[in-house]
Amino acid sequence: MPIRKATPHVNQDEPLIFERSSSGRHGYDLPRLDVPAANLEGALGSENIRPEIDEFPEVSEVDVIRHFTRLSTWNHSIDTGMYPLGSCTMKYNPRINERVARLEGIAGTHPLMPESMVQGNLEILKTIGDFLAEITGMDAVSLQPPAGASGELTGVMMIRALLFNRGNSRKRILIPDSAHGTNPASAAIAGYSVETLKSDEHGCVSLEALDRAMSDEVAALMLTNPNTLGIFEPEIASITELVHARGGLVYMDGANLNALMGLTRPGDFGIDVLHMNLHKTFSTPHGGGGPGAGPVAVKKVLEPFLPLPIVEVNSTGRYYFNYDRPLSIGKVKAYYGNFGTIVRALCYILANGAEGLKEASSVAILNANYIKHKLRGVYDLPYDEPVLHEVVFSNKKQAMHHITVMDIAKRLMDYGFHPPTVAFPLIVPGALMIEPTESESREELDLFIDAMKSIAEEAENNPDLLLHSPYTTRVKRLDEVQAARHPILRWRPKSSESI
Amino acid sequence: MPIRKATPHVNQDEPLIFERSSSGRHGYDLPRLDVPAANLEGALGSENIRPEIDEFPEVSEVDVIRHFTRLSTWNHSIDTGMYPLGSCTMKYNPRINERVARLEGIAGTHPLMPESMVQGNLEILKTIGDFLAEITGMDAVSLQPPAGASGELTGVMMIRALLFNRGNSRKRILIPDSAHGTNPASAAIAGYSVETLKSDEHGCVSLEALDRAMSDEVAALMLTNPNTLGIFEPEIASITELVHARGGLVYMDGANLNALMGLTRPGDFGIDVLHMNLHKTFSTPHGGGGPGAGPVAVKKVLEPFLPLPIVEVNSTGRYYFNYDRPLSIGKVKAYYGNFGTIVRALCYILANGAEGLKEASSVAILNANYIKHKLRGVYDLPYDEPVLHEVVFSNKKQAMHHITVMDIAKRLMDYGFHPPTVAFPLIVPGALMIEPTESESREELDLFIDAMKSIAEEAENNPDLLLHSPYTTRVKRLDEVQAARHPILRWRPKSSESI
Amino acid sequence: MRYIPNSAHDQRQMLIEMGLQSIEDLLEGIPQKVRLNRLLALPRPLSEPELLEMFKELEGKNARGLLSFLGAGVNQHFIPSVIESLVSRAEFLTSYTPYQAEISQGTLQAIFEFQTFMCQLTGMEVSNASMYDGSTALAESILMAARISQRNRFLLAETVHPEYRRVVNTYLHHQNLKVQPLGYQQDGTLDLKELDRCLAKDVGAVMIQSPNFLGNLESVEKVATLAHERGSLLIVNLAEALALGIVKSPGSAGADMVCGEAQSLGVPPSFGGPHVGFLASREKFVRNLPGRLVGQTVDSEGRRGFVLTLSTREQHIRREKATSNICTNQSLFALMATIYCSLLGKKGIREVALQNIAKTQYALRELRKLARLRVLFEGPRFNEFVLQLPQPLGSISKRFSNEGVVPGLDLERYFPALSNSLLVSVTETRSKADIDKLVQIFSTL
Amino acid sequence: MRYIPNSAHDQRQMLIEMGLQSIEDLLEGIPQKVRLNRLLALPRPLSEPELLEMFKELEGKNARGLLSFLGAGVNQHFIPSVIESLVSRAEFLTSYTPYQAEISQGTLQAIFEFQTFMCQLTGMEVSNASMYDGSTALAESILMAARISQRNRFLLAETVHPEYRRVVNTYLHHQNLKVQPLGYQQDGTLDLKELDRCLAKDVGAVMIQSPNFLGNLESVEKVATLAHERGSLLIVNLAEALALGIVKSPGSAGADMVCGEAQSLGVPPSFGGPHVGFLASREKFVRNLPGRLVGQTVDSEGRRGFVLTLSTREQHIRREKATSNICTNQSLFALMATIYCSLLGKKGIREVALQNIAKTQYALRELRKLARLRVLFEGPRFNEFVLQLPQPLGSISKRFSNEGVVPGLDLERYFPALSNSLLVSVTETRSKADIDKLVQIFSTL
Ligand SMILES: Cc1ncc(COP(=O)(O)O)c(C=O)c1O
Ligand SMILES: Cc1ncc(COP(=O)(O)O)c(C=O)c1O
Repeated sequence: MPIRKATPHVNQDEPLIFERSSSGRHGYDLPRLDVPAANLEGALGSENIRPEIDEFPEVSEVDVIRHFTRLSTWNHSIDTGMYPLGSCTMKYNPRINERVARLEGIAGTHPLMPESMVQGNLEILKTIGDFLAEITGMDAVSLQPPAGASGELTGVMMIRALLFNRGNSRKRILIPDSAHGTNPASAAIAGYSVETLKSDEHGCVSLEALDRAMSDEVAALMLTNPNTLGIFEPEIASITELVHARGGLVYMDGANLNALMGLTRPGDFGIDVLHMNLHKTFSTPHGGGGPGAGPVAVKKVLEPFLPLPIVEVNSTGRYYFNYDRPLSIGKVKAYYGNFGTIVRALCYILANGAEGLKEASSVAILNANYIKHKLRGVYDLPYDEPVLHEVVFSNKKQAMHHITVMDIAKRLMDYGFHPPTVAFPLIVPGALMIEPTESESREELDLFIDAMKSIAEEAENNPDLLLHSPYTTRVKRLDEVQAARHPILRWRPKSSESI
Repeated sequence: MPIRKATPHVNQDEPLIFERSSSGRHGYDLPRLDVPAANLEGALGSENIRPEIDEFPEVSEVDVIRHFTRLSTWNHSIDTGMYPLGSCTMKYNPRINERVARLEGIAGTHPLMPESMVQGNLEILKTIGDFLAEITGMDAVSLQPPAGASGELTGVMMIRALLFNRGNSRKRILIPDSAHGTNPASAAIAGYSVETLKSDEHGCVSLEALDRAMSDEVAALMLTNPNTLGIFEPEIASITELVHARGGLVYMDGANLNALMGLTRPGDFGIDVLHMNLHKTFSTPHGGGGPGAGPVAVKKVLEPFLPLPIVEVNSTGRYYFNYDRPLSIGKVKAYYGNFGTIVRALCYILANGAEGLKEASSVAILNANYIKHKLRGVYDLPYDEPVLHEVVFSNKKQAMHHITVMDIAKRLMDYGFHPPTVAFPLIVPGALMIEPTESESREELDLFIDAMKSIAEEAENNPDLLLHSPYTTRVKRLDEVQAARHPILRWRPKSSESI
Repeated sequence: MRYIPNSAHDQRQMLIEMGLQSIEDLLEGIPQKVRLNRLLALPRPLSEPELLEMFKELEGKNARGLLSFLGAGVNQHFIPSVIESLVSRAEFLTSYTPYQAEISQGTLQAIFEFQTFMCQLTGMEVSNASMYDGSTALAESILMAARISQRNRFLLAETVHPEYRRVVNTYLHHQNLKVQPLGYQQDGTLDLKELDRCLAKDVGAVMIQSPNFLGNLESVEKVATLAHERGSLLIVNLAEALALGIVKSPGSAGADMVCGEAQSLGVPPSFGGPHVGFLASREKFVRNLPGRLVGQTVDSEGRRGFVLTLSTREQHIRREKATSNICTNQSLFALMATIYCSLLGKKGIREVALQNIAKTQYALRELRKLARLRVLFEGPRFNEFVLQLPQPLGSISKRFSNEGVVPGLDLERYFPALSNSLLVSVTETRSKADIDKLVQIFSTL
Repeated sequence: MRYIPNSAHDQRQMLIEMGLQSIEDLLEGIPQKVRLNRLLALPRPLSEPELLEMFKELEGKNARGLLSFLGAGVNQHFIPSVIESLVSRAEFLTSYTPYQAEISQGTLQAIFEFQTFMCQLTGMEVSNASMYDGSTALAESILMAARISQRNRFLLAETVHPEYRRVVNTYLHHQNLKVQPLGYQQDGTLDLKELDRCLAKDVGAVMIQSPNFLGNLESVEKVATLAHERGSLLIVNLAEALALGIVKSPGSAGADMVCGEAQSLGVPPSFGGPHVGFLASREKFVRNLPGRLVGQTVDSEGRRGFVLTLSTREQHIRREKATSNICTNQSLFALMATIYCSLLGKKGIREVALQNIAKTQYALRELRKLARLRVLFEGPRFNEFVLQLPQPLGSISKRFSNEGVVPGLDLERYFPALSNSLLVSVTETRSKADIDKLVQIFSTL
């Protein structure tokens, strides 16, 4: 099949900003100093003064604009095309979110202003907290964690604090083998050892395995629902019941909440604590790797342990921060969370309302299943179960022609697509994890499906073609091995090239 | 030489927005109607109601963002690289200009608000008017003309009004053959017949020819200085003297003002009226073909004829519009001009101050002469005179290999550059008119020079290569002849393809 | 200067390569006697924070937070956020006129889409790539009609926006073309009898605006019929393009050319500009159209692409014989209108129009309840109307400004006969509460 | 919903192709008994104009137009306009973590530049691609030090930002790592005697902040010498990265790791986040660094390119053995800092630092003239200081808020011992007039 989605086009080269430097250029002016220049030695002490930072660049405003504009054109992005990274929920980031988050009276506020001067901000925090509690069916929310992994850490710490408070000190956390790497990493930082729970042949938590593993050494089960295969845990009610019956708690990684909004609520199927990724489900932009926001929602029993402070409102309608919470785990980030991101997410929820959120999840599910339907038979489906918002194929058929998932991923670039998540979840050898989200139109999905089919054909008939792809990107396949073997992690002036 | 500036990169295809339409999609919601829906027939009369506009697209917000974002990536722009279109002054457009022009209390103001409510806007108009008068050495300014051509028309109309007012009705305007096409076109709309003045062998106005042509039928001489070859008219003082002595006026096309700021002033060399292009000299963005702003500056004698209204300030510091000007030519545009563009230009002048403007012109001149110096001998210099901010080569050497300026232009695209202006001025067969502006760095100029040299080599050694260029753009050379022969000027639904 | 990459050091290097001492050496072309031997008298250069502060101060000198019912051709409509975000893309913002098609396809395709939208809205067959604004679009349409008709008298309804009429008069004054005004009848629309009387054989075109300046819809079909009977063209102008979301297109009502102002389609008021004019016509007139045109074509491999076309109409080729002198137009703002139309789409453009009507009708209903006010010129209308007060407006303006309300435009400025009258615009951006507030103030006068 | 391209019509078509009746058919995986059988209790969907109005209303509930001397780790500095404009480029804003290098070179190269800038500023050899903020960067640096040193006691100066200390305590509490606070001496810097006493063999690292929370520069070199003598690492944190424009780099003063908050470099306060943390260290520790790293490499044709590298440190490979759980970080805000450093450049970064010092010294000079005020902790400082008042702050806060002035941070909140004391930040954004106003209010108390 011909490539119908992309055509190469001339694109500007650009060196490092440091390589653009030329003596005497400058890009910014300050207002004239309107007070006497300081006696520097007096103010700092001569031993504390550094010389000019020689390696800092000297460039003009024009150079800076050109430099970063050119760099930007080397990126694929949601605004340029489909970005079906599984587990990442690369949905459209509405422009109105950006606009309200930049309102000067919001973006310009200092976190340590007297509460009376930031009532609007406090109302924002309280409002979205309440909304997230309703969406998840939980009782209370902390907005402090700045990303999903931080939310996990916060949640697990709260579990630990609760259990300690109850006088028991269980030592382990159960985590399915399909989980995201942040789950075990967060559990470990929270002081737990991790026990991996093998998924059953359907890719789900096995009640039996859980039953066996669920000792009184186990503090919690940490699961993802729908799991990383996109499958809603069919036994979720029995799972949470069992864990609770044995004195454990259930943590849910809410990264996949985009499958559930308005359809089912974690709080209603026995979850004690979960985090959300506002930068996934709630449309805040990823920014090439953050910032995010990972609010944590809990049941009543965990509420006393939420990070400090929480926002409350008194009977006169006045909002305030409550720091008087002796059981709190403390703070997981300075101040109150990634406020700017939270504002965007609130704007998204308000734009959607209950109907919109339900539609978002429904169409996300439809889109994923449409892809599944169309690519069934073309790519191997290692777990052929009903899926919700994402679907995981494997390269099993293509592997016979010595084609790796990486080859498929790279070739997709020539077709104008960002590749799916590859090599995750770990329980699928050669995983191709596809999450289209509700933001893709039928036409874009069809183009993607065609591209995937075409690549499958190429894998069979012309596997060499794939091995050397991509062909149309401005750099060809990059050598990751060399990067790791001989790490060059920063620029150095020519004279002193080393690390 | 290898291409060192650009590399092709994968780029998204995109149909027309109409071809993206799918039934039931929508991209915008209005607030709920909070008053009763109107009785449409009653309000409009049934004969005035149209059916739904069937051919309007139905697309979502995502579709719109993707559509126009993709389209944008097909454009070359100042922010991506050098844009050396002669006569166009494609300089850097500072971001702070955009920011101040968007301040809600400025961009949101209605032109018919009571003057007391828009004192800030009036101050802006008065301030920039005064600055432009100082920069040009003139006595008064109208900011109303929305572009250069409109400024020309305004200026010529004022000349005509003055002469009529004096009781004489001269019928002709003299325009050098090197002038921009808008000059004769504007003169014609203002009711004048145009007499072309042949340039001398140096590309300049010939005093003798002028002397011969300058009869009492001639209302004005309309010249460009520096002219379109980048040459400052060496006899400018004698030229303006001669015209004045014969009862005519001198109009100056100020499109090339970027060569003069702080170095010399039209008002000081005898110009009676000129327009400026704020979208050239004063850094306001071109926007793919406008908006611009073409203020007109005049000497005292023409002041009574300026368009209505002008801004004045009374003794208490109150700004007001003066409409009480019986000799005015009237209005050339509704309201006061392209105010948003004017705000940006004011911001630019304030950022630069006298020093900055002078530096801008000086470096623009340096950059142009650097190119001239480096490409001398590589391309033919039809008029080898001292030039200021731009230089005009020709393809004379390359024409021997049957290479047109169009071939050179197209090939430059592969090298990552926007081509210079080609085929203008008309007095140079195969003109390549290069205006780098002060916004280009030495490095960018060197890359351009290398590219031009490389193309000259290709023209000699491999002319075929040029004939089929560009190779790296997403569409190859486009058929302009077919476009004009069978004009398709709008999209039509498949069923009704015609014009 | 921070906007100039080449530092003093770079400049020296370049001069050395050129064998020169200083930039002065390059200025020899400027005769000494006309050189400026002082610095320009301008304020000292300002840094960015200073600029921002200064413009915020200027902004502060304008009144803020007003509730305004001003329309009169600069219309207050919702502007979707995506517009700002998309037109800020450097590739649109900082590119020139798309002379070099292969690296300007983004702008070219967008203009082609603009042309299409304008045709769809107006019911015309071809549209240009934009004019400066609604006023110059009207003036140019008359010059175009003069070329087509080879006649030199033109009838211009007095109900056309007075600023536009002034611009027309300026343009035509110097062309030896005569513009004759046509009055309006009691219902605020063109006096058809007067039209009938004036429509002689030498009339090149009749120009009306609909909705007209007083808010009323003209009887376009009737005017068309009359004009065509006498071999005259009909030009319909719009100062409120959004009306076309619901009002019968001028094309289908018989207009030969439709021009106007598309500011309503996503462009902020900005104190009167930049806005975006348009000029559309029947296909047969295309070679007389002024301004840029984008056409579809193919590349050497047969792929669709777009180019500037039919440029023999334009000044850079035809010079004084061109259809117009227009060169730089309002491309970026045409793009704003294009994005607006795309986003609103088939349903949205109609719905927003309907909301304008509903709000206006609601305001009318409430205002009519006030005995001392009179709504002039009853008849079909979109979102504007004229309100007559018993007392001079000067006497009540204080009351309104105290409340932060601008109730409309004092018409006396443009129509001396219409004293004590306000032109009131009620768009979809006015809430019921806004309208009620206006009514409430009127009720207590 | 306007954000969802597939309309009901499209959805139907897709379902038909899949042989299904409705989306319900796809939900069978969710057991009926846990299905939500009502709509979520949320406000009705809002249109864009309504959203804008609502957030402007919320904005209106915050105080506006204040003159503030708050710093305390969230610093008010000029933010060049180009930053906003460049980070709004969709290709930066709406892309994911650059896992697929060939179509993410923009982000990758920018992060490589960020890493370089952080090394240059701190005097370190490697830096990661960003941390959440200054507080978690500090906590992570201690976990890193624990891995390197295999020790479990850590000394944390009390003059480190109290919010950071709280975060450190939270992180370390669950790790069986002990954090011991170190007091400060009369000059507001770390009590070196106490440090000497506490620095036993089991101390993995000493953590200080410089400039510290009270505004004073710590004696980094002395602390480094002491720490190194005992085989302990020195971690220096910064809550005011701009100080590094003029203050000796911690690296050159002997720090082993430098972490902190780069909000000062072009990032707005935004009520405390998103900001951008950084963590840099000596090269030999690189395999213990948490977070993402970008490295330089070549493509199959030998061209330079950038990739995420050394990812065996990270959780997606090493899971519970990873150096950290961090995944999504603060990439876009690291880009803001990168643009800031690029634009300010060699001269600018120094000049802005010098202006901070000049403004602060001016304020100090003027305030010292007021007999009733006392400047605590005299010594080398950058742009903050502590002012002690004779009366409780509560009694005067009204006076300041009436004038729209926030004079600084009431330290009692964090340092109960420092009653009646304000932490005052005077940056380059404060004009002489601003400072004079502050002084004037103090003088009339
Ligand atoms: C399933 C899952 N859990 C957790 C995370 C971690 O979230 P974050 O990157 O926001 O820390 C991710 C995101 O990558 C994820 O996909
Ligand atoms: C020399 C010259 N004169 C006049 C003009 C016309 O200016 P504008 O395009 O602003 O109408 C131009 C611009 O193209 C020009 O280069």
